Amino acid sequence: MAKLLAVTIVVIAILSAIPIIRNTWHPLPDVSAHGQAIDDQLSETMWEAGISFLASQIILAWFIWRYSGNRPGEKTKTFPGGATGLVAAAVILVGVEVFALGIFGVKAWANIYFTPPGADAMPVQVQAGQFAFYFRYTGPDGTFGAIHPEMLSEANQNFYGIDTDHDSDAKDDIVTAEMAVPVNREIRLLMHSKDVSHSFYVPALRIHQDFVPGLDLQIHFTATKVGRYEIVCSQLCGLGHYNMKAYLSVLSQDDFDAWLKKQAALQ
Amino acid sequence: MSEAHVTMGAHTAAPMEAPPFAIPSKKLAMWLFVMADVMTFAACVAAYAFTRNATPDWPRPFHSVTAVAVMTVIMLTSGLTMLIALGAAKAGDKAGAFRWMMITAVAGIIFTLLHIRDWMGMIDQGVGLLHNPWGTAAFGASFYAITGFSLLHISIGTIALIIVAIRYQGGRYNADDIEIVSIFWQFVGLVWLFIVPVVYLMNQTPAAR
Amino acid sequence: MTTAERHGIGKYVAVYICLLVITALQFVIGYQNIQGTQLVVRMLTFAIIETLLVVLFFMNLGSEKPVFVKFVVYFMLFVLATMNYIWTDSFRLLLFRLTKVGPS
Amino acid sequence: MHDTSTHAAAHHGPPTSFIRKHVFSLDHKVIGKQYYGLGLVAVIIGMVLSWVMRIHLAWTAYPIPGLHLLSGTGAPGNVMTPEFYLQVMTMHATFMVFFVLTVVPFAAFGNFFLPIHTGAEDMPFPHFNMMSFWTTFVAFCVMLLSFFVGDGPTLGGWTQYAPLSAVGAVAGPGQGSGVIIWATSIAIFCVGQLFGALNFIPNVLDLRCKGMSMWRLPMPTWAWFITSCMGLTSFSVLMPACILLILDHVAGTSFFVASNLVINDQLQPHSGGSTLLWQHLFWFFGHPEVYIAIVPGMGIVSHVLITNMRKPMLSHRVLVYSMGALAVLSYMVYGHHMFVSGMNPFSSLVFSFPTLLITIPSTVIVLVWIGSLYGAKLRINAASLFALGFISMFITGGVSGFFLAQPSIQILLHATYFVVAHFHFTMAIAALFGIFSGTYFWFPKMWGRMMNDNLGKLHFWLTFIGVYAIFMPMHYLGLAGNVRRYQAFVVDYMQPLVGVHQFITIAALFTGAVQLIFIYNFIHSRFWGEPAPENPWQGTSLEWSVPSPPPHDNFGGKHPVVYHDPYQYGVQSSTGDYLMQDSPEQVKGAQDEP
Repeated sequence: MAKLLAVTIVVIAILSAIPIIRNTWHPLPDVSAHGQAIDDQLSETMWEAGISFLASQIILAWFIWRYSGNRPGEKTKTFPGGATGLVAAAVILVGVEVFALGIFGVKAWANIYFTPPGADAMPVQVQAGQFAFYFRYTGPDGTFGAIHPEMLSEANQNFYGIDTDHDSDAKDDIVTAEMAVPVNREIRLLMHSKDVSHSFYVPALRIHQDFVPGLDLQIHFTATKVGRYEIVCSQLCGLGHYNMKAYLSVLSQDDFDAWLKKQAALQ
Repeated sequence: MSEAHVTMGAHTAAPMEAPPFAIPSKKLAMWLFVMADVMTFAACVAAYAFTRNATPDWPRPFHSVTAVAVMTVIMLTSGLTMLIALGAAKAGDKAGAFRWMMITAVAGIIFTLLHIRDWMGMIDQGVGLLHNPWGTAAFGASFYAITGFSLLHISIGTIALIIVAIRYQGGRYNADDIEIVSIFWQFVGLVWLFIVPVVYLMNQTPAAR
Repeated sequence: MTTAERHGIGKYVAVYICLLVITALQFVIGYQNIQGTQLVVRMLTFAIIETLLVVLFFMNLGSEKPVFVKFVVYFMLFVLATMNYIWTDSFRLLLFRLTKVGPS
Repeated sequence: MHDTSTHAAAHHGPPTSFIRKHVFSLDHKVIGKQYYGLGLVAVIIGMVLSWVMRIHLAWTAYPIPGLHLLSGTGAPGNVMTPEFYLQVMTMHATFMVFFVLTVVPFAAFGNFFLPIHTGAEDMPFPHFNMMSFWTTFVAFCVMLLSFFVGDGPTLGGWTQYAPLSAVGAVAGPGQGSGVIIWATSIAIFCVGQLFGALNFIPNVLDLRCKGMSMWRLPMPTWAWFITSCMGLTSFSVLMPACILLILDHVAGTSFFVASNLVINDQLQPHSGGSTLLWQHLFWFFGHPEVYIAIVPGMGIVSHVLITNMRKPMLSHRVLVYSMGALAVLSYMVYGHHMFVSGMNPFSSLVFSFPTLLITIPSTVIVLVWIGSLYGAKLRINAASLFALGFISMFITGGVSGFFLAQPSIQILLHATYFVVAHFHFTMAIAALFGIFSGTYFWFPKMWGRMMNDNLGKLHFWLTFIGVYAIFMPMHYLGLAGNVRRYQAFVVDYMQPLVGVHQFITIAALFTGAVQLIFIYNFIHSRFWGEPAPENPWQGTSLEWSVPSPPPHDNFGGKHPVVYHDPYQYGVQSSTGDYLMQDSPEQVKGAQDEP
């Protein structure tokens, strides 16, 4: 029965690895300027984790195969080198491995979080609420109107709580339910939530950031490929959580201008 | 079992290993409880300090802290009387130990009453969990949460003191039990010594220059 | 009060007086016009000195076995230290607070 | 004088009345069995809830017969509403994490075996011990109550992130009374576990019998000791956090709720708090809790493996130090749950490195286990199979930790099924395998009868293959970006993944059904099993030196004396290839680790 267990463990390990090696299920193709570093990090980690996984399972299986059962005449033996060798191996091999991963990973992280957006980055605001995203563009004046939470009302279609009657900054603001950005243009995304915690997860753009109620967080990114992608919420926000999504269209500059004009007309 | 029996045969058994900390289980358990309680208070104070640090217009409304000063002196003194009671109990002076414990308990009761009076004063000034005359609502909430938690400990400590004193008088408890209740009492006193600067003095209106 | 009872009380009285003095100092600092970090540092410094006095003498930790003292002190210091990650986000709340006026 | 004061506390006479014997018992063994029973009930509830979830995920519109019994409003026509899905998910996690993974490996086995392993008559404070169980029981009942009160249990997930949990009924069904009940129950639970820890630690330190030095304690006892130290300081942080949450909820304070929130078009009156504070306080408890679930399993598995390998571990001490290192690190890494939560991005890096560091003690533990298998004479029985399964699961769960320790990779994988796979493999399934291993191993001692080993082996095979079939594909789902806590996959790129979900559901139903074998085996063996001998597995530690089940004061009035390290296997003694800890014999090959 021990041999059967050994075989089972090896078979399971190999079966588990096949979809990874064949890349059957994979992250959506990257369309961002910063995403390559993350993907490299992921594949490096996948190699190291995969090798550790297969090696440990196979050695485990091998020892189960070899050293099970009461084998009369054979005495129990100790692993050559004892625990010291294994501890040293763990500390040196695994320690170096994971620290290398950690240190290289800093680069991918720093790319996104420790670099300021360029001065010419286009500001877009996103507001998360139960259970929809709303986006806001500044319009021609380049400024956002002030937010008045007491005026915010879904019923009155005032999704952002802006005062278009009195606030000149707010008059030309464009509020949309879909996000569109021009391709190859840096976007400065201003994120806030109107109610509970949400998350802004765009797998294709390699962006994942929670909304913190009461906080005005910023991230920045550049989309490099025209297309239509999905923004989903990954932070449990209530019963409609699964249905909280929006589309992000990456358009050429001309298409984007046309789109924005059309949205402005709808306001 | 004699030591000779233990070493029977060729093999020498390790002798009875003394408990590494060499303190009785009950006292150890009280220390462990105090450690857990430190974390509980630490979480409360962290919540308060986190909120306070993140609030730019945090009020500093306390003008007079005379009552708090009196309460602090009472608390410190009760710690000392508790130690006198403990000393007496260890020296076998049962009557003295009982008397001093009762004095400590009375100090605890006076402290509790003063604390409640302080709360009543705050409530009179309009400080509630949600409103206060000075600004951010978090002020009242964290004030009542922390002092309330401390007050709960002090009243439980006072009751424990009285119970232990009476049972000690009746012979059911001994000096060790007094020492255990003493550790708890000193701990709640210590908590108060943190609450005074953190909750009261740091919210004190500075004297005008 | 018997002599046995009096024995050893002297040390406690000395600690008691120290505690009173330190607390009095804290009250004085409370009246000074000190703001922010300075206030926190001063108040906590005195509070920590008081903690040492109370824990070592009033709670008699000082007379326990050194290994127990180490267990309690190191354990508590470590766990309390790990709680302090929280501060980075407290400042974040100040920096990124959502104001009524949207950022431009 | 000192001697009597430490030992006298544990002495009390055998109970006479039924209530004292079986209900409000002071005997640690009865309390251990009570905890085990509680865990068994909770695991059945948790498993049924997971079935309901899985069926719904795979066939969203398919009615589940009898579902309306669980909730009056949540399942019209026996089809789950979105809110009811989340409520079921929350309760599945809550029951499993608190009332199974904390209760069984730590409280149940710990209560039963820790005093016997140390050679004590009972816990130092039997009354506290009894209260520990009954407090936990009350917490369990309160949690169950939430199914029947108001509009059902909370839907906020076991992490219960504010402000969703703190603003009240306006945030959705179950967020009114459901959250209050949840937080109350967990606060009570924390008190119960505090009582437990206050018994475990003094027992290990003070009540050891003659000759039982700290290094002669068996592995599980070390694990329970380390776990108690973690529980002591982590549950006591969750308790005030829950109380503050209740205050926010009931009294309207704003510790965890920010200003100017507009929910359902209503401007909320709260001001000034932050969800980040809740997340910090919760995960400060939450990460040690993960180790509270898994470390006792490591101890149990080591114990079972050593006995069945017929040779000592490569190093007892290295294992203990590694478990200690895990405990220390557990306080320093909790931020890896919050990498993209809006926490300071510098903190993410600071948390990332200790998280990666955890790999080292975990690898050491696994390598010592595997290295110890070298040259063993491994016996295959249900207990050892589950122990080997534990190692395999722990490796699988461990390597996915490589990914989740890195903030940059969490940008892709945070809150996806990859995380679900990771924590189920490590803290859930591995811990569950530890529980099964411990049950098959200790059942004879706990209930005095042998379990059916063939049924146990069958149970192992089907479970082992089943759990891999359930949780391995979740890694792939996570890589493809499938977000967790979704009740249906309406997002375009997730729709092709529904087939994988259907596979997982079938595997889950199968694996769940397989557990009936265990339940049958358990009940049948409990009443009609073969009577167990004193030492069925030729073990060496003290629990095998007493009758099965042990008498009221464990050692029948005798005071055991210990002469050896806990695991003297592979020697030649008068009893065979092992030497009991309390055997005064000295034989060739037996040696105390220096």
